[in-house]
Amino acid sequence: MNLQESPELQSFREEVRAFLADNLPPDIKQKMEMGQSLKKDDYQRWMKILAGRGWLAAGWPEEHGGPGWTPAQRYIYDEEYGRHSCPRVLPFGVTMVGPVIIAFGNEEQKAEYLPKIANSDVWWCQGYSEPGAGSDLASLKTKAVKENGHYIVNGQKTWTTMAQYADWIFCLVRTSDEGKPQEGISFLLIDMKTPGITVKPIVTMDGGQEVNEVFLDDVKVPVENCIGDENKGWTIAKYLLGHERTGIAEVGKSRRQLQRVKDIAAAETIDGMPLIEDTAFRGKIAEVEIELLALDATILRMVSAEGAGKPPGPEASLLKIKGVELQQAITELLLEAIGNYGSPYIREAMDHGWNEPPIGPEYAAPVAPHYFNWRKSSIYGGSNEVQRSIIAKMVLGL
Amino acid sequence: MNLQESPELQSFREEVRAFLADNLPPDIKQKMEMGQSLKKDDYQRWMKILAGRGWLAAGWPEEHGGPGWTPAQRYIYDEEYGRHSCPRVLPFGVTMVGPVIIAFGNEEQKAEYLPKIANSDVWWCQGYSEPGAGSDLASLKTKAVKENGHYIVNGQKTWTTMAQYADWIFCLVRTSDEGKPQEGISFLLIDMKTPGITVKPIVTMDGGQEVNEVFLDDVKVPVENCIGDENKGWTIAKYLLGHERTGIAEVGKSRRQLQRVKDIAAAETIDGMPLIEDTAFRGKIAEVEIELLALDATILRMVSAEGAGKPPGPEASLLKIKGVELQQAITELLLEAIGNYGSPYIREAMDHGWNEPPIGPEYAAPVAPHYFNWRKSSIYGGSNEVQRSIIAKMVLGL
Amino acid sequence: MNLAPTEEQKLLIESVERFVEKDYPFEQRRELAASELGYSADHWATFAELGWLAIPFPEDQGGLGGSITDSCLIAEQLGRGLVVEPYLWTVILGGHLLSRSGRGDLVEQIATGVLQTAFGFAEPTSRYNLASVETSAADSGGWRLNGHKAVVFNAPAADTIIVTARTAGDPRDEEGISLFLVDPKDPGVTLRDYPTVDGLRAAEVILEDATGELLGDAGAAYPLVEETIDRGIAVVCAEAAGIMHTTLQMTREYTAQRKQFGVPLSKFQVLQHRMADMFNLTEQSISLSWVAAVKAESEDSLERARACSAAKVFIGKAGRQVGQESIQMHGGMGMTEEMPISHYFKRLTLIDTLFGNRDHHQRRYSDLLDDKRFAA
Amino acid sequence: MNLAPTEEQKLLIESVERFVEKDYPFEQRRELAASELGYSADHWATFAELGWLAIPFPEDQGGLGGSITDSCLIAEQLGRGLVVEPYLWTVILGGHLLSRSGRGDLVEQIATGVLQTAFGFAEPTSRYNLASVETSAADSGGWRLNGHKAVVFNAPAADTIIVTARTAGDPRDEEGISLFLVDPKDPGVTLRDYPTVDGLRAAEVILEDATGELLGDAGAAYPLVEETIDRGIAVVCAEAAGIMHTTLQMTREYTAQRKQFGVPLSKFQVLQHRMADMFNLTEQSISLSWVAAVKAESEDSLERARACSAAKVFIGKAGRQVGQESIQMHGGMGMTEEMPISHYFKRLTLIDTLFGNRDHHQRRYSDLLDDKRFAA
Repeated sequence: MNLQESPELQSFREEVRAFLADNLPPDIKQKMEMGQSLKKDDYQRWMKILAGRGWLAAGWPEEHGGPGWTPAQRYIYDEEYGRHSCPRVLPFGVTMVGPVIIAFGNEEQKAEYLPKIANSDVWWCQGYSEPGAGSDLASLKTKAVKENGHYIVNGQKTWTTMAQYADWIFCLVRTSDEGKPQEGISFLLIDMKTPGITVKPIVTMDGGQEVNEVFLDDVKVPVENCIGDENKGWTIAKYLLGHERTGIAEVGKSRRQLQRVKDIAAAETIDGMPLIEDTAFRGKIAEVEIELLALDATILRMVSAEGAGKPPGPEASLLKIKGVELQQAITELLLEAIGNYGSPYIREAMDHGWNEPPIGPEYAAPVAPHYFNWRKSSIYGGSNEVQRSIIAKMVLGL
Repeated sequence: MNLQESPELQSFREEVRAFLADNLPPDIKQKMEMGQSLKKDDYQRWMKILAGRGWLAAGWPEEHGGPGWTPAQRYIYDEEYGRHSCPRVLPFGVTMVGPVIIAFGNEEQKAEYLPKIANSDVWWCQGYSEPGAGSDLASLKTKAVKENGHYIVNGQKTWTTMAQYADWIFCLVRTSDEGKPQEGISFLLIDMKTPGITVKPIVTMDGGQEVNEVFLDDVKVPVENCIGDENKGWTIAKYLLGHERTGIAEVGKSRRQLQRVKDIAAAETIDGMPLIEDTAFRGKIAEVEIELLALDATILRMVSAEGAGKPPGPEASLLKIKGVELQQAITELLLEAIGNYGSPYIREAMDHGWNEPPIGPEYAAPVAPHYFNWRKSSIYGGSNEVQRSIIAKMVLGL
Repeated sequence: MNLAPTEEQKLLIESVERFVEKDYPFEQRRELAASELGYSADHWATFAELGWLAIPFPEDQGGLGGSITDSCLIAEQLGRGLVVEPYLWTVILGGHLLSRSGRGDLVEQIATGVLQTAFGFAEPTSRYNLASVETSAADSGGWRLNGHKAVVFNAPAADTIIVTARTAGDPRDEEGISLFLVDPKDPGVTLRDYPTVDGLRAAEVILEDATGELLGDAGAAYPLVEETIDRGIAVVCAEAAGIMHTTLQMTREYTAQRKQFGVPLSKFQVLQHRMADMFNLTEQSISLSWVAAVKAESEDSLERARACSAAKVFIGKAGRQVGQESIQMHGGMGMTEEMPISHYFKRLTLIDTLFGNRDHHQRRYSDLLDDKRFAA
Repeated sequence: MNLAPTEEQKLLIESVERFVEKDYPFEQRRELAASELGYSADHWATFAELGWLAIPFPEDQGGLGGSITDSCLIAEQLGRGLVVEPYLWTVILGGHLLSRSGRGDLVEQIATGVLQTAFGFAEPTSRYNLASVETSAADSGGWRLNGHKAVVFNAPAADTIIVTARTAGDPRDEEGISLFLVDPKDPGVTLRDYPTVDGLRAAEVILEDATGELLGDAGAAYPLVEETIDRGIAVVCAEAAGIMHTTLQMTREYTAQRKQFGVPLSKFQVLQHRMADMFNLTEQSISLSWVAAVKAESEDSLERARACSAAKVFIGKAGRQVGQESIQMHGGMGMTEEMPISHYFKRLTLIDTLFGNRDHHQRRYSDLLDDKRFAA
């Protein structure tokens, strides 16, 4: 048991650090540091840069266009990535549909889709949730009927993040009504340009328009676009829930955000002294920071076990729960730190290039909306309630 | 809406205060203040004093030997009672079996039992719980079979507080196996001197021996000792759960205990200054105190509604949950306050008249055992889980 | 000693309740919050007609001689409907400052609904310290004010803005603080208006040699400022209690109709127990806000401060938990702008930062622990 | 970089695990805790034979040249069995002080199991401040000590007691603190023995002109004291992690077999989610205790302090919740002396107060926030 990095890992860390520092475009970096909204182009530019270095599909094996890193390398990469103000790599292609195609796709599908994901040529989105389904994924109603080499898909998906930008969507659809609800589900890839697809934005409480409803009205999908066997989509859905879990906690990002809390608390004053010198507020920072250390230690323990050949199991639900709880706790600390200036709301102030002087300190504008927006993190991707039930049943055997 | 006491209530408060201050025997007062164990005789002496003043059965109507107070008087009495270091009035006679006999007993039973309770002539204990039953009271197995004007009772009761001192026990017993489990239960009064009763102490984790197992082996109980109709005991059990709820939170006692925290924190030092001047510890005291104010305000609101003719409903479960949570929080603050001296454990040090000098400060000895012992309060009398379910079902209609 | 509304207060509660239920559907709230003015002038006139604006003022100032408790009961009901009309800013803060400063003429205008006011008590670096006043006022044949008042609610609609300014003393001295009326149309006054995240309106008020009209005695305003903010705290706590009430109601209803795994969400034991906790917090918040209401007009300023700070701490914490839980139980739907619950959540969140957050008031409260008169 | 036991460490873990499972049934623990000595001399001899007592010491002092991490892994397994043998006091505290002070002669006796030690670092009013030393030592042709060392664990069984005493400086100065060996049989040493609430043994040690043998340099002991206590913290955190592991295990098993309303308790969703929280806390405690173990022997004292304080804070909180929940879910049965769970709960509770509680270490940790080298 040791925490020393080998010389190889140390130089790997240096390499990652240098690349990220040298290649993140300054305008994107500034947006990230100010908490401003990113546009489609920002994501695309950055993902292309990573793809150019071969690091976009960070978790993939070499044969499919990934770097083929060990778990320890991956851990270090995630840590450094989180430390820099890089936009998140959108997960829909790289960590969702990509690994599914690797695991369940046939050779043609692999050849067709994987390079475009690893190169960031195609923008994917996810068609899982439906109105009225929520955490009960198996109750989905979108129907796909086979007709002359095509599926005709009808139904509605919701909470589809960034569907307005997407070229393709991967969907769970119902191909059979027989047996248990889990049994008649298939996994389809659908080109967003296909006639019959309509995207309608959902405005969230922070004023954002990142999520959408996607309506599918007699959408024709070639049967070759089915991944895995027909009616076996549930296996894929479960696989996806279990994949890439150690990165899910986003400890690196939380560390960076906590540093932001410290910076802001150093700038804010309370009774004439910096807020960060206030015992109560310092105590809260320490509390979150210690919990972050505990979470990070747990990830490192899982990574070490993974390196020894033990893949992460349902214990990884812990990472989702705690990761999200800490992210949310940090958004609360930010809101607390800025005091009265949590109130003003000028939507445009969150955009880069807004020309008016800020209301209050420059860092204040995105804080409250971000707090509101981030409540979603304990709801989506398997709510914290679902994760607790997974631990209870799969780990504790209750 | 006002918080001013009328002159009548003010003088009532004075009267209560003066009586309690003048009549509490100094040796009992000292034990209470030092957190030492009370003996049977301590309880008896004090309850006789209260009975002599007519205040023992504080919640009873005048016709049965109570003072016949209004809800507001009762609230003030409870508050003053809690403020003084008086032993608790054991609830088994006065707040449990007494009100049951008032509500469900026949005239003979009332004449026989009530005066002896109001005068503290008889020591009662409660025979509800059974091994393996816990919060699921209706699953009780103790059997009573009718034979020649008697019930023959066989079974086992557990968690019976102070059964070793008791003259009588009131029991829920099964008189029929037909219908739902709730339907065949009866409420019996049993003389503890009846042959066939054995009491065996249960040692609790704090080293205390207050609770017992009570074995009933062919115990003969006259049929006249059944309260209410045979097989209708469940109604009585439910009545008892709902009775006398506003007193259940024991806010007065918590206030006194919190004052003890302050006194100890004033005596303890941290880095050369009194612990009570430490920001973190002060903050914790303030937090509990504010929650106590919120609970007290809620009681006052219920008392006011009761005064206007609206009896407390299942909302009173709130008082049990919060009352207990705050009592437990205070036992934790006490343990925190005494620092290293939470560790020593000399059982006799908790007894009055122990002649050796204390280990560490005099107030330290009972603190950790009390913390351990008080974990029971969220388990018994309807666990906090049961109370939450009551609120969910009966109040929120979920 | 009676912590229950009187018969008169019950009638008042019913009248507000009726207004909210019949005349204030959520869609209207949404429209008003997005409108140019930010609230409804018609509703304001109705409030005046019904006497709600006159209630807490003495009769000789055109008021009804009611109590702050009455105002709190109104606010609790307004909170249930998430009403945006500026009752707190104009009647409770502005009205009280004017009333105590002998400006019956203006109070009467508030009571009749023709005057809107705002109170600038905060500054960019003051955080929650009311004595942290750097805005200065100098008398050179008429007072001239210079400074920056931060996040002044209702300033965009106000006919007159009341501000604190320092006429003597050092930045955080309680002594030397004065109150002034400034005219938003004065050339020395610049307003930067903006909406707030919880659907209200506020402005940064920049004073550059602005003309000020002294209110009360120079340098001696601090006790009145503190008293006024304490009354504001009682009222906003009542509003929060009302919001929590509706929030719980909505969560009950939503979970009862929404099925998951074939069962209504409300049948899941985990959610039941968490809703029971929400109930406990909501009920205690109502109770404590009533105590704060009664004590907000106590002549004993320590008793007043204690009760108001205690309520603000409790309601700050309770509001956080009740709000967050309500969103979590609404799932994705709770995240949408479309569902009323998200707006209740936002207001509840921001109330904690108004007039000082939980930490601030827990410190204020625990500083009072030393006082001899203090006993839990 | 590998946060997993090495192959060698796995063997060590297995050997302790085997001992606990086969040779340490709970009934025996109960008897040992109640026995005159308070632990088993036979078991202690076994520990020596298996090399557990020699592990953390250098080979030239009769040790095995292992690491504190090895000791922590032993302690984690001992915690699972709630073992009362004085491993922490004699090997981790006493042993380290002696080893670092060049007393290889005594270290060898510890390693072979023939010497028991105790460390008196606290005083009646020192609370958790290790520099708060009022016991004084004066050199008048041999050191004489006067003072009161509080709650000295294992003192009743110790052959020699190590104490801190002040040879210079003011009460809370870090400078001027020295270490001394005192003989419990010295006429100037009075022990008042007692059991502790968590089944161990301790004593108040009163020094009245007691003869002391100086350990290391006079007045310069503080850094070694702090280092030793940090190592103690790592070990007791590992013990606590082991206790939590068993506590969760017992709760799982109890709730699975105990029925209520016709259903096993473990099927109630509320309890399932709360057990999931217990699992999360337990796993993170294990992880963080491993990090503390590795860093406890860091040469960077700041890194060491940070990791040990962080672990102590986290484990103090986690232990509180896991312990309280386990009792609650055991219901009445959990309250009894008869059930092992209550003993696990008591030890877990008291571990928080050992070497400084959560508040103390959260403050120590946050004081380190200022340091430039610090980054989360």
